[in-house]
Amino acid sequence: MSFFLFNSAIDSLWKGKWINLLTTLTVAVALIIIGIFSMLLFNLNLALRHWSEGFGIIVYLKDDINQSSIKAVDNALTSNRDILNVRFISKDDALNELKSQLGSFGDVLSGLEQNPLPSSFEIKLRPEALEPSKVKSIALKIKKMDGVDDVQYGERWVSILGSVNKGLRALAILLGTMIALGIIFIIYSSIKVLFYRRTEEVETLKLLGATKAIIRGPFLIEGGIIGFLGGAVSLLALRGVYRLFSFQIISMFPGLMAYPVSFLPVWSWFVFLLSGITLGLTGSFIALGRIRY
Amino acid sequence: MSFFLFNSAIDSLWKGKWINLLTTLTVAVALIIIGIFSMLLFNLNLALRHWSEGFGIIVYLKDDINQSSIKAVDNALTSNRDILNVRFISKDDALNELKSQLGSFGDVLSGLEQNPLPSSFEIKLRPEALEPSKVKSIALKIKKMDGVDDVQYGERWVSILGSVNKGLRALAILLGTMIALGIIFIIYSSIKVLFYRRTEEVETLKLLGATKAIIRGPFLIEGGIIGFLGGAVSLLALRGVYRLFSFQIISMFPGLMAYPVSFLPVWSWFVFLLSGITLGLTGSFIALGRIRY
Amino acid sequence: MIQFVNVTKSYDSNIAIRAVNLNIEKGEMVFITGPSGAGKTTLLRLIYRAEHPDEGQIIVAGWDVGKLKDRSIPYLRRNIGLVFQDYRLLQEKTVYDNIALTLRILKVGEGDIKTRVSNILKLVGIRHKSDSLPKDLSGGEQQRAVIARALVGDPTVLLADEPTGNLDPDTAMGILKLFKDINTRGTTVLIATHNRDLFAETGKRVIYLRDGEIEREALG
Amino acid sequence: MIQFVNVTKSYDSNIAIRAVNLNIEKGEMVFITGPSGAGKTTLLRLIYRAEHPDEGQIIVAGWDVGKLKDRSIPYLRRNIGLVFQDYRLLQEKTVYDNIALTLRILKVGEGDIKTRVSNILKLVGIRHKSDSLPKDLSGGEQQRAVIARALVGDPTVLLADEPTGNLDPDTAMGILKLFKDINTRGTTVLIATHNRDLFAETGKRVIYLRDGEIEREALG
Ligand SMILES: Nc1ncnc2c1ncn2[C@@H]1O[C@H](COP(=O)(O)OP(=O)(O)OP(=O)(O)O)[C@@H](O)[C@H]1O
Ligand SMILES: Nc1ncnc2c1ncn2[C@@H]1O[C@H](COP(=O)(O)OP(=O)(O)OP(=O)(O)O)[C@@H](O)[C@H]1O
Ligand SMILES: [Mg+2]
Ligand SMILES: [Mg+2]
Repeated sequence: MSFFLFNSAIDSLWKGKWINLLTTLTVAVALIIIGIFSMLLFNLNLALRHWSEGFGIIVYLKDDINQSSIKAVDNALTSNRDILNVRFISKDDALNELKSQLGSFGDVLSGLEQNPLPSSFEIKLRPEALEPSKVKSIALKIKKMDGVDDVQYGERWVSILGSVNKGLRALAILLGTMIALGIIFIIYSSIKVLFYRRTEEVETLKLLGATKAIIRGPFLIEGGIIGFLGGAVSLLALRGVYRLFSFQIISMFPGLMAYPVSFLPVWSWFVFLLSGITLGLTGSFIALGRIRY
Repeated sequence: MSFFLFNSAIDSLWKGKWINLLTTLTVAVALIIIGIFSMLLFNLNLALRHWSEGFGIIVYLKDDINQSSIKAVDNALTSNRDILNVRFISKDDALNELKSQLGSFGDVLSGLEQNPLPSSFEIKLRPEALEPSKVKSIALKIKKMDGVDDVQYGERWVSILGSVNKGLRALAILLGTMIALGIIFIIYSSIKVLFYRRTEEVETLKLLGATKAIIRGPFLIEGGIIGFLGGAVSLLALRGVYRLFSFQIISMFPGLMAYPVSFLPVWSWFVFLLSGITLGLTGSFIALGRIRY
Repeated sequence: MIQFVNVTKSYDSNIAIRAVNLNIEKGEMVFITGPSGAGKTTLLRLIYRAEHPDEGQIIVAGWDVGKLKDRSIPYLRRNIGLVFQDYRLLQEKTVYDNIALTLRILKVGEGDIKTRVSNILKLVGIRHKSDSLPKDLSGGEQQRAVIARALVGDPTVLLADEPTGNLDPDTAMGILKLFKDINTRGTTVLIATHNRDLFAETGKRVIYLRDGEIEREALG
Repeated sequence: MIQFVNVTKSYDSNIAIRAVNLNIEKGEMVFITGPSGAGKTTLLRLIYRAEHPDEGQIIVAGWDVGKLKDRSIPYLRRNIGLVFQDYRLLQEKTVYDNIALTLRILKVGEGDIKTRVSNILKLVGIRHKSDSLPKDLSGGEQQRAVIARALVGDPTVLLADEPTGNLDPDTAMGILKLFKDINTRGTTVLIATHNRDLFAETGKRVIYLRDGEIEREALG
């Protein structure tokens, strides 16, 4: 019996092969757009993480601090779970750094009888902690430690980072919703094509004593297959797009991306196929509507 | 006669009002995606221009340069069409600037018997000229001028800017093509719905002596109206999206955007409506195919 | 087998069936005739629950049709072979598949289907059209395909609406013989027709409808 | 008016019309009859260029139908009123609009259309169904709507394919009278039918087709 249902689904798929090919491609295109969008977000996220590794907090120590206090601050910083990495910069290191930063004009500092620069710690935070409010609270906590004079960090940089992250999320929601709506419409209207072509058939099947399951079966199978094929085609196409563009992207952003662009993770492939099938089934189901005798 | 064609188009629009509403909305959604995308590109472009205004080239002058040579360099720079703005920084200005940059440690410079810093010009380029290769050639040309010691500019910054621009363009082409393909598919398959619903009608019209123009007329009118409505709906929706999000976006990117986000320019509204109509007509035309008796 | 008790059915403006009482026994063969628009098709549609009666009770093969649940309707219809006035052949399926459909819905095996369909096609005389699509058949050939589809499932009740409208007299008489044969084997047969030649001299019951009412009954 | 010279038409496997010669004068009324599948519908379809002849020449109202350009076909058909065996009513339009369609294609004004459509509806006896959709009509009412559509344009030639298959004898005779009237007013009428009662005692030409060939001719 289910063989008959499957058979008539295949039969009907083949009979309307052009319109079905079209539907499959439409679904694929929609999923490709979502895929490219996901790939962008995924890679931007990777890139943000990469960039954020350059972000540091400087903890200036008091001039009169003693060795044991330095040790205490060091311990406190190292044991903080949000801090990835702690580097101590002595007064001499600081002066040398300033000199090298001034380049050929650094010689002006050679005449100094006393080093005016303080010793400091340079801290790198874990990427997860790189949120404006979080960074602020960490900095405040450190500032209150014994022997700490001042804490400096790129407030602007953190706020940009936060904004970009927030912006991406808003964009993701906005565009994602739009595209999802688009896909639902596409599937719905595509299955409506199938359905309009076959209202007569459905009416006749009812009169011949077919149950609702027998009537719906082939449509659902057909929708599921179209959705699955759409998902598969979109994956292949995305893979192709990735191949074509990944090297170009690397060469386009030489400064920004020192590492190769990533394709979507493997688990998301299954998400693609499954959402193709689900969308196909859902679309068919909605398009079929309520069957009444 | 054309009244009859128009009439039967309206009639058929009304009879299939749900599927037509759906088609209209689908077209609108597709155009909305394009619209949001254009808005993003448009505003990113504005933002890039804004940011790029901060980019400058520093022209260090030789220590032994005389007043007339300075004048000559100034004239040469001012008359360059790629240069927007020229500012002279004397040796004293430079030292003061360095002092203020060093902040509380600036006092170390007070002990100097001689100013080791050179005088310089700070140049702002026109946004159009902010292309890595262009900037490089301008810098080289300036460096060869009499009295010029060295030219410095943020090579990294320029290359990032160039990359972002290139990247956006690539993204625009890629996503734009995908979405355009998607729209064509949507319209085609939507009009196919109309067409499948009416193959019988078309066949009968042929047998009753209707010319091709009479047969095609209502479909084309219908497609055009659907396309137009789709365009109009998408414009309204975009306007709504813009209203909803523009303030939020400003508050999200406080550092990046000191000016309000722009809606699409007026001429592009007509592009939206016209492309809606054109897509509708084209889709109908393709879906109708060749009419044979 | 089929019982109408005071059945009325009206469409918005006009009454198609007016307080009809009818009793058809198991194994009977009955003709319904009357002018165009008298309500013949409506009467048949009420039997297989394509229409719901406004008033009265309809019993078919033990089912109270008026009170039938939606999900039971298919099982009622599986007992009824239908010849539609407007054919209702699936345009995208071959004659063979159109007829096999009835059996596939009844979950008959494919091997069995093959023999039964080809037998019935031979019986109605369009075996050579087995692989044609309906649009490539003449009007009369389509009509015979519909009759084959109605008979192939060995229904308990056969309802035929104008089954010979597109057939020449000779073929029509052949079809009538077919109906008589299947009736002899126990199937209850109900035929709506204008064709007086069809029921003349059969000796079967003929019901004359006019304006939705049973005008008179007679033997053909 | 209609002339067939050695016309043959075959579908992939079988020959539907075999070397037919035929000459129908302007103002004649002719019946075509023969068993199901004899080629009656095919013969009519050749006249209005729904089929293209494989061989031979067909002249209709001065047009060489076999050599007609695609874009001239509509103008040929505007001279021909068609009653289709399968009706071909537009399901989404009312009876009125279905019939008005013929006139709208001919660019007749709406006021004129109104009187002409309501006259013809009265003539075929379904004026009260003017605003109904085809699916709400009985079989015979649909058939009369198709006849009305074919007549409303005052065609030079009327082709009717089984125009009374769904009509009771009385209504059928009414329609026949209509055809005779329009024939008297100069229209050439060609009717394909199985219904012997229709042409019996008319005294008109009857052409007997069998297996695509003209078997014989006689007067009804
Ligand atoms: N769905 C419907 N909606 C409205 N009126 C209908 C509908 N179906 C049938 N009718 C009307 O009910 C009456 C009876 O119709 P029915 O089809 O039963 O007649 P019939 O006896 O089968 O006629 P025929 O011999 O012409 O087929 C007719 O006047 C018809 O117009
Ligand atoms: N489109 C087609 N493709 C293939 N064969 C066809 C096609 N149309 C008709 N035929 C065949 O041609 C033959 C003549 O068909 P036609 O419809 O002309 O017969 P008819 O005389 O009108 O019969 P009826 O009285 O049953 O309507 C039949 O055998 C039919 O199956
Ligand atoms: Mg009827
Ligand atoms: Mg025929």
